[in-house]
Amino acid sequence: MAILDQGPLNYKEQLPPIIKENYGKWRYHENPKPGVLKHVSESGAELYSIRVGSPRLVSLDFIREICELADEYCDGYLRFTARHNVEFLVSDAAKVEPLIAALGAKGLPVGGTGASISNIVHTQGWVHCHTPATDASGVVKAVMDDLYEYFVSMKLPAQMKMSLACCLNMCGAAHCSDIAIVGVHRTPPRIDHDKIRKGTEIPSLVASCPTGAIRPNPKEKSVVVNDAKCMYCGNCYTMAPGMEIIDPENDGIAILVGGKVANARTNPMFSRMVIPFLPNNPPRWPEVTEAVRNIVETWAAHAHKGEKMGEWIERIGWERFFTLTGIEFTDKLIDDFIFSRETFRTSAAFKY
Amino acid sequence: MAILDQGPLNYKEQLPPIIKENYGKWRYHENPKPGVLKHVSESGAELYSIRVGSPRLVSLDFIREICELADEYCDGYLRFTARHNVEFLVSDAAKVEPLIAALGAKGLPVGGTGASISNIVHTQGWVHCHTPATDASGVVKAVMDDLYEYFVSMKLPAQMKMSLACCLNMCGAAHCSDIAIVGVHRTPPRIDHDKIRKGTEIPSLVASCPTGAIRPNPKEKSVVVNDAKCMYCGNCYTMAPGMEIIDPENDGIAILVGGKVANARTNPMFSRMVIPFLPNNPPRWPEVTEAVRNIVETWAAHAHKGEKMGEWIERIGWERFFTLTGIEFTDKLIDDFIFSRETFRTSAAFKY
Amino acid sequence: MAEKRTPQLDELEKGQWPSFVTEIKKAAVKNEASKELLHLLERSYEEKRGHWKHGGIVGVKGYGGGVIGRYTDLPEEYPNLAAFHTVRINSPSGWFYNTKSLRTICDIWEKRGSGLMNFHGATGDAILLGTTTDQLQPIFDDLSEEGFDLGGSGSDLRSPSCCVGPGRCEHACYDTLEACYNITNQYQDELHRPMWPYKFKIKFSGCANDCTASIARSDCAVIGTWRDTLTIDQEAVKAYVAEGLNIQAVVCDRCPTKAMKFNAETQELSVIAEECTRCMHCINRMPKAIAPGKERGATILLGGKSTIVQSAFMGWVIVPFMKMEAESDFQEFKDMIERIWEWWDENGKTRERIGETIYRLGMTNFLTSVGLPAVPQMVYRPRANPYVFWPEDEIKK
Amino acid sequence: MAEKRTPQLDELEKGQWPSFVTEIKKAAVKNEASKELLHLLERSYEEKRGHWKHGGIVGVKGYGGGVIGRYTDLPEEYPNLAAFHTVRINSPSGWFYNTKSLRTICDIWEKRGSGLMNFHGATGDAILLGTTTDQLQPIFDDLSEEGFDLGGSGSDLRSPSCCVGPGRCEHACYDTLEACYNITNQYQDELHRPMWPYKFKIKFSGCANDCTASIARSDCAVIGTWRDTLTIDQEAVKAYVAEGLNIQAVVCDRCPTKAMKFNAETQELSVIAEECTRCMHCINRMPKAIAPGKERGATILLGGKSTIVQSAFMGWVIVPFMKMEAESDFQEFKDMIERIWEWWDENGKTRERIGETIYRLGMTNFLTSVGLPAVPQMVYRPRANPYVFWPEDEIKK
Ligand code: SRM
Ligand code: SRM
Ligand code: SRM
Ligand code: SRM
Ligand code: SF4
Ligand code: SF4
Ligand code: SF4
Ligand code: SF4
Ligand code: SF4
Ligand code: SF4
Ligand code: SF4
Ligand code: SF4
Repeated sequence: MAILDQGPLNYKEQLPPIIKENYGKWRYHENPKPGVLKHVSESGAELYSIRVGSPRLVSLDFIREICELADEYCDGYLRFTARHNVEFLVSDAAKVEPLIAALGAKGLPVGGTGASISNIVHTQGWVHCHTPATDASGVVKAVMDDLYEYFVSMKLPAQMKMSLACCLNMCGAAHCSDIAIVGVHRTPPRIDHDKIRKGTEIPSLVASCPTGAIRPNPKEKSVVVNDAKCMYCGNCYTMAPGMEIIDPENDGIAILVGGKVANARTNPMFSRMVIPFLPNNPPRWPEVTEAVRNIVETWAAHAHKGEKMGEWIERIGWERFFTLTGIEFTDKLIDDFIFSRETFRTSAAFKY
Repeated sequence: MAILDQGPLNYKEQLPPIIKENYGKWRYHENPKPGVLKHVSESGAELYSIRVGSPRLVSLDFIREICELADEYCDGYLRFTARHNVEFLVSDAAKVEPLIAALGAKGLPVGGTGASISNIVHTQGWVHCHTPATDASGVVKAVMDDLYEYFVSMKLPAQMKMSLACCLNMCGAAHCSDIAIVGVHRTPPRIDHDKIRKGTEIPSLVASCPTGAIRPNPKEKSVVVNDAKCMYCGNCYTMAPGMEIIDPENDGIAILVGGKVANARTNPMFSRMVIPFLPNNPPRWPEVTEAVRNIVETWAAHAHKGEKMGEWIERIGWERFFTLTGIEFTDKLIDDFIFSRETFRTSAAFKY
Repeated sequence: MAEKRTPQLDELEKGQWPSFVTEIKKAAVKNEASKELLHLLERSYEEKRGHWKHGGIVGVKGYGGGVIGRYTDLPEEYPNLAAFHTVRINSPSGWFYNTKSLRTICDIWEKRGSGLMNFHGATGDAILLGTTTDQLQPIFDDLSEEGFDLGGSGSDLRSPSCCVGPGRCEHACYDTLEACYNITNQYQDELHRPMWPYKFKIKFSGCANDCTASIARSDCAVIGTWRDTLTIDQEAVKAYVAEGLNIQAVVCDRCPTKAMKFNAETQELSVIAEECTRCMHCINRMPKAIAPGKERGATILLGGKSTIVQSAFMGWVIVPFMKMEAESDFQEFKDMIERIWEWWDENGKTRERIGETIYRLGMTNFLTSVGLPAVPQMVYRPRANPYVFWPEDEIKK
Repeated sequence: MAEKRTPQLDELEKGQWPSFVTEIKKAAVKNEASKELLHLLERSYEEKRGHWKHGGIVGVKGYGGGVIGRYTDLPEEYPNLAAFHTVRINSPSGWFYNTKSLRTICDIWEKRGSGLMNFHGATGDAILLGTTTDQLQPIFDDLSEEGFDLGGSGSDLRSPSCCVGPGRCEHACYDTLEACYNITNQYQDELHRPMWPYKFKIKFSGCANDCTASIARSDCAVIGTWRDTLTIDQEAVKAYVAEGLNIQAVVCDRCPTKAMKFNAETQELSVIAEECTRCMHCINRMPKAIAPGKERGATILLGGKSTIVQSAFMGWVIVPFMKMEAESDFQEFKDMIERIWEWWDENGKTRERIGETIYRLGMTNFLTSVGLPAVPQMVYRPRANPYVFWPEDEIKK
């Protein structure tokens, strides 16, 4: 019988000796080269963290493989990062380069530190979820292949944190990312009255719609959707399988940019939509990779050193962002939901 | 019989000769002393505008008196400003000082230009309106007496534009003022069912409430108010005389600060509440004059030259504003209406 | 009415700022209603409350607005205030007057009203404060005879107003006085006969200093600007330097986009044209040396209003640049504003200002309906949510 | 199942970034379900749509969460995906693992599931991706035996997570790993048995760099900070100067409050303590010379969440500073969070995140109910409207 509520593994048992010994005593760090962090303790101890890109969706073999490397180079310990990279924790400086070589041999990229593009936080997509408007892993692979050079180098103005969410539930928490790739539906739900009748609580379903587009349909013992009011958020579908929202013809991807969460220099910011729709073109999503590269490179060419995407755009102004990137501005980018008012330009001072 | 729709007087006939001659040809201006503007035309012509404080609520005698002065010193022309000051338009430099002397003799203050406090835009109050929570002219008189020195000098960091509105309809348009003095009610309307029955359209009355506090009361053929939801805006009273909102015991004044409308340097800003309530203490409203003076003088002591109230506060941070002024911060100053979210501090960076 | 004392108001005759009490007292000498007003006001000061009732419907023939009805709730005690209505006179552009015009108003008002006035009301009308119902039509007749007309009230176009503009200001980017006059005259019907969901205000400011506070105080703000680059007179720059102006600190460092560059060695001032947002700051500080560009016009902002009901709104950009010179430019503005009114008239709820209607229905709906192209100048930043409405014709079937 | 080709997915084995397709193929060698997944996914690539149904209710005994049910909508063609559920394992603080722990997971999963995993899920759990209903309880039993426990799902506390903190980072202002572990253990019941209006996430970041993105991704963000002044090592400053760092430009000019002053002559760096907002920028640029203050703790922010339904919210400050050292400090946090949950539980609607509940009912209501004092640190700026609710006891009767 399982023990209930024993809680997660005690982290203390998962820490390598060098960390146990220098816990809370780190004095400073350096970033000697892409993917390598050197943390120095008050005791003088040096810890090298080697950051390795991961597809996140991995097999047993992958985990066992990195375990082997950890056993060989890191006293049998490793960690994962908040962005799903693997970090090898090397206490012996002499093992750094051999480890990097071993990783290279396995095709595992070392990078993602400092002014680089780190791994893309992402979600399930067509691999495992029921509401996606796009795939997750596939888009991530296509984009990271395309931007690979920026993972393994540190030549950007600042760190670049990308996220992908395959539907508006936004499990990728893309809403505060430098670049957010977001799966979007574009047509109202098609109602399967049978399914609705079977197991759906009509009042909850009606209440679930943020725009009030759903009304009860007593005749059918189901509901009816006012298409003009529907903004395809899919919240009703999350509540009720009978509100089929997936539409292969019209689902696709929106791009938002300029979010951040760190408090350094400027306050956290939301990502803002700059491209309302790009088609799903598997397996390589060329429209998406191109759009992302354009944004990254325009930023790289124009931002001051140390300036995150959002800081750069807020400095130059969004009107200038559209000029520089050549992205078309349309009414779709103007907010019309409940907090729209704060986005309207209540000033006569702007750039042409 | 009256001629309908002939429109306002043609402004062209109301312009003094010097303005007609130099219309659109002004090259620059100087502000040689408080209340005196010197505009120089491409033609070399010089126009002196002498700005004079007015109580705005004036008698025939007042207007006739200033007409006499205008005849004597300004070729029979004058104007009023957007803040209800009088401006004498002097084309002959030699007449400037004599006019100022004549104004002084009549007790009319010359000032309000540049880095001064200009006249307070205000409203009717107890003199003429049906919904005021305070008087208008009386409060203005008390405040301007107290701050007189700042009208007749230019020793502040920047211009200071004050407004007063005697109820939340805000006819004084105080919502974007450096300092806004706003009459507020603090108790829910008392319903006079008879009056409601007599002439009120119940559905419109119900719809008029921004918080949905009003429901129909079919029994009384009237309405009922959910006191807990009422925020005393008085909008229902504007719609229906039976929703008596005036409450001498609890009406009073709120102070908001930091608004601006000019686009110079920074974008226009709303005024923000810093004191939710001060009592009506006629005839001199000492709590109000003291609060306003404290804010003005704290700003004057700390702002950079050329920095408007709102710019100063946004630079130092609102948390610091409360420390410097000694004004108490309470939950009443935290927004809980529909655009509240944008005011919440979504950042871990702040001052203590 | 027996003589009563007014100790509280008397207190307000002291102090250096001109006293409205003194003004009421002056009027009270000549007019019974003004005298009663003094005493009613003293009573308000004692009781800390007003004594005016909700206005009934009063007016003049042919018009729906221009007069505000007002009655005291104590007519027995203050019979001369039983009716004490307001008449709004549409003031001339820029609040310019010759003394003859002002005296004419005074003469009519002396005969037919309290003798008390507001110069001006907060919207910009000249306000005649307090008369009886039977005097309303005669007042209007007299005023009309002398060339005056009434201002707006109720759910109509309110009297537009404008800054002094080219009349006296070197910054004016278009002729505010003429624009206001021209457009006000065009919409006399809209101004005098309420027929919209609610009031609509227009204000004209000649530049981004916005001396009429149009962005806050009008549904439609017309703010002067330019399309090309501001002009700099290098000789005048040097003169400022000679006078001791710290151009770097006072001008350049406070330019919001750091578009203004001063070369301390050559004493030359230059601007990065495409970075300048035409905020007016540098021009304000150095009016002798810097001036607006040559290709002038106005930015149009829509939606400004005060707090009631949905919170205060400031106007937001709907047209970044519109010429405002020739009659044909005014016509373009008029065509646009008429489309806007039409949309609002169709879609607005009762007592809903246009800003609130657009907020409720969305900018896209508004822009598409009135035929204005979406441009990034309309927003500080794009939407943070992905809740785009897709029109049927952009969707695959 | 017959061998099919997967040309689209094969394409994604090319390129330099490690391929998830390769991973699925590796799993497919050992596991039928993974093999079918490969082909189902290829089909999705062709049809541009997913083939998963709404999850039914599945789980393990004693728990309400931790497992996500998943079924393909093509069970006839992909029988091994008829049920393909997810198991969430609550990961250890900071995602630290010894290889033994990882291998244990692998061994259990090899026996009982698809062999595919996410390291990690977006909330921070280790995710076992794809198993059948009958394996759920055995998997849990096996995991439990080895000391693992499940993470959250449904309307419960989600597995809290934390940054690497004192484990490896010199910036950590409190022990994120311990705080996360301690608090997670305290709330095992809340984590495993959904009973709230909706999900609730907690994330711990050791400083304002917020490496867990807690302000965006958690309902409750615990962000390390300090109460006194940051500390400066002047010798180390000089060393940076010697290395060629332009301190004025890179550090001082970008300090948001201009609190950091560099004297180029003396090469001394100083901070105006009360102006510093502890944003971390200067520390980030000069970690050898500048460090957080000595009196350390955390800022608590509440309300973060993503877009659905009412728009994305970021967490906002509800406690500017709370000690986070001793067990008694954790207790203070727990007392507070329990009061917060109680209030939310009573007032929240179904599927309403706490940020949305507070937005709907107002901060004053919330603060008063949970007993938190209002301070200016809670807001960027005070309200622009005067719509204050006055409690009865502050009103004269
Ligand atoms: C390992 C990790 C924490 C963890 O527990 O997993 C981490 C580790 C470090 N972060 Fe971070 N950050 C990590 C996620 C984040 C995130 C969250 C995210 O990526 O979603 C952020 C917020 C990003 C944002 O604002 O959108 C983040 C914002 C920062 C910043 C602030 C940067 C800025 O100037 O805005 C710093 C300071 C800096 O880089 O100068 C920082 C600094 C650091 C330092 C230098 C701290 C230290 O002294 O050890 C570490 C190495 C940074 C590097 O990669 O060069 N870390 N850091 C995370 C690595 C993720 C990855 O694999 O890429
Ligand atoms: C006369 C008047 C226009 C009118 O048609 O009536 C006017 C006239 C001038 N304004 Fe103004 N402004 C007038 C109301 C305003 C307002 C609106 C208001 O007061 O409600 C504003 C917006 C205030 C705000 O942002 O809250 C206004 C913001 C400015 C500014 C921007 C100041 C700034 O730096 O933010 C300038 C430029 C300056 O002062 O450097 C300006 C500059 C000027 C100049 C210098 C323009 C010129 O070259 O002639 C005029 C003399 C200014 C002075 O008083 O020192 N004027 N000015 C208004 C006088 C009102 C009064 O009696 O006090
Ligand atoms: C006379 C004047 C105040 C003054 O002392 O100057 C005034 C007086 C009244 N206003 Fe106003 N408003 C006056 C300018 C304003 C302004 C300022 C402006 O135009 O720049 C505003 C705020 C700006 C705006 O439009 O948002 C303003 C916003 C209101 C409102 C708020 C509703 C709204 O439109 O959002 C009401 C309520 C209503 O219309 O039902 C209102 C209603 C009223 C009424 C008619 C009261 C009523 O509901 O019956 C007041 C008559 C008072 C009286 O008996 O004398 N008044 N009113 C101003 C008009 C004089 C003129 O024509 O020049
Ligand atoms: C597995 C994971 C994505 C991933 O690939 O990593 C995930 C997957 C799902 N999320 Fe999520 N969410 C995951 C992290 C998130 C995050 C990110 C985070 O926690 O930082 C968010 C946004 C942040 C937030 O909480 O706001 C997120 C916001 C949602 C929502 C949005 C509703 C809301 O809470 O506002 C839903 C809808 C719902 O709960 O009904 C949702 C629902 C779902 C469901 C259960 C779909 C459903 O409605 O049944 C997805 C199951 C997919 C599957 O079958 O495998 N998921 N979800 C993440 C959890 C793994 C883990 O435990 O570590
Ligand atoms: S973002 Fe949407 S589709 Fe993607 S995993 Fe989350 S709930 Fe599923
Ligand atoms: S998709 Fe969203 S907006 Fe459309 S009906 Fe469903 S819940 Fe409403
Ligand atoms: S602010 Fe209110 S009370 Fe004052 S004049 Fe306007 S409507 Fe009347
Ligand atoms: S005063 Fe305002 S909130 Fe209160 S009932 Fe009337 S309309 Fe509603
Ligand atoms: S708005 Fe501009 S043009 Fe008009 S008076 Fe003010 S400064 Fe002059
Ligand atoms: S007008 Fe404003 S933005 Fe343009 S250069 Fe001058 S100060 Fe800068
Ligand atoms: S949040 Fe701060 S303490 Fe934690 S890892 Fe990032 S920089 Fe270090
Ligand atoms: S922590 Fe931030 S605010 Fe404080 S001194 Fe450093 S850069 Fe400035």
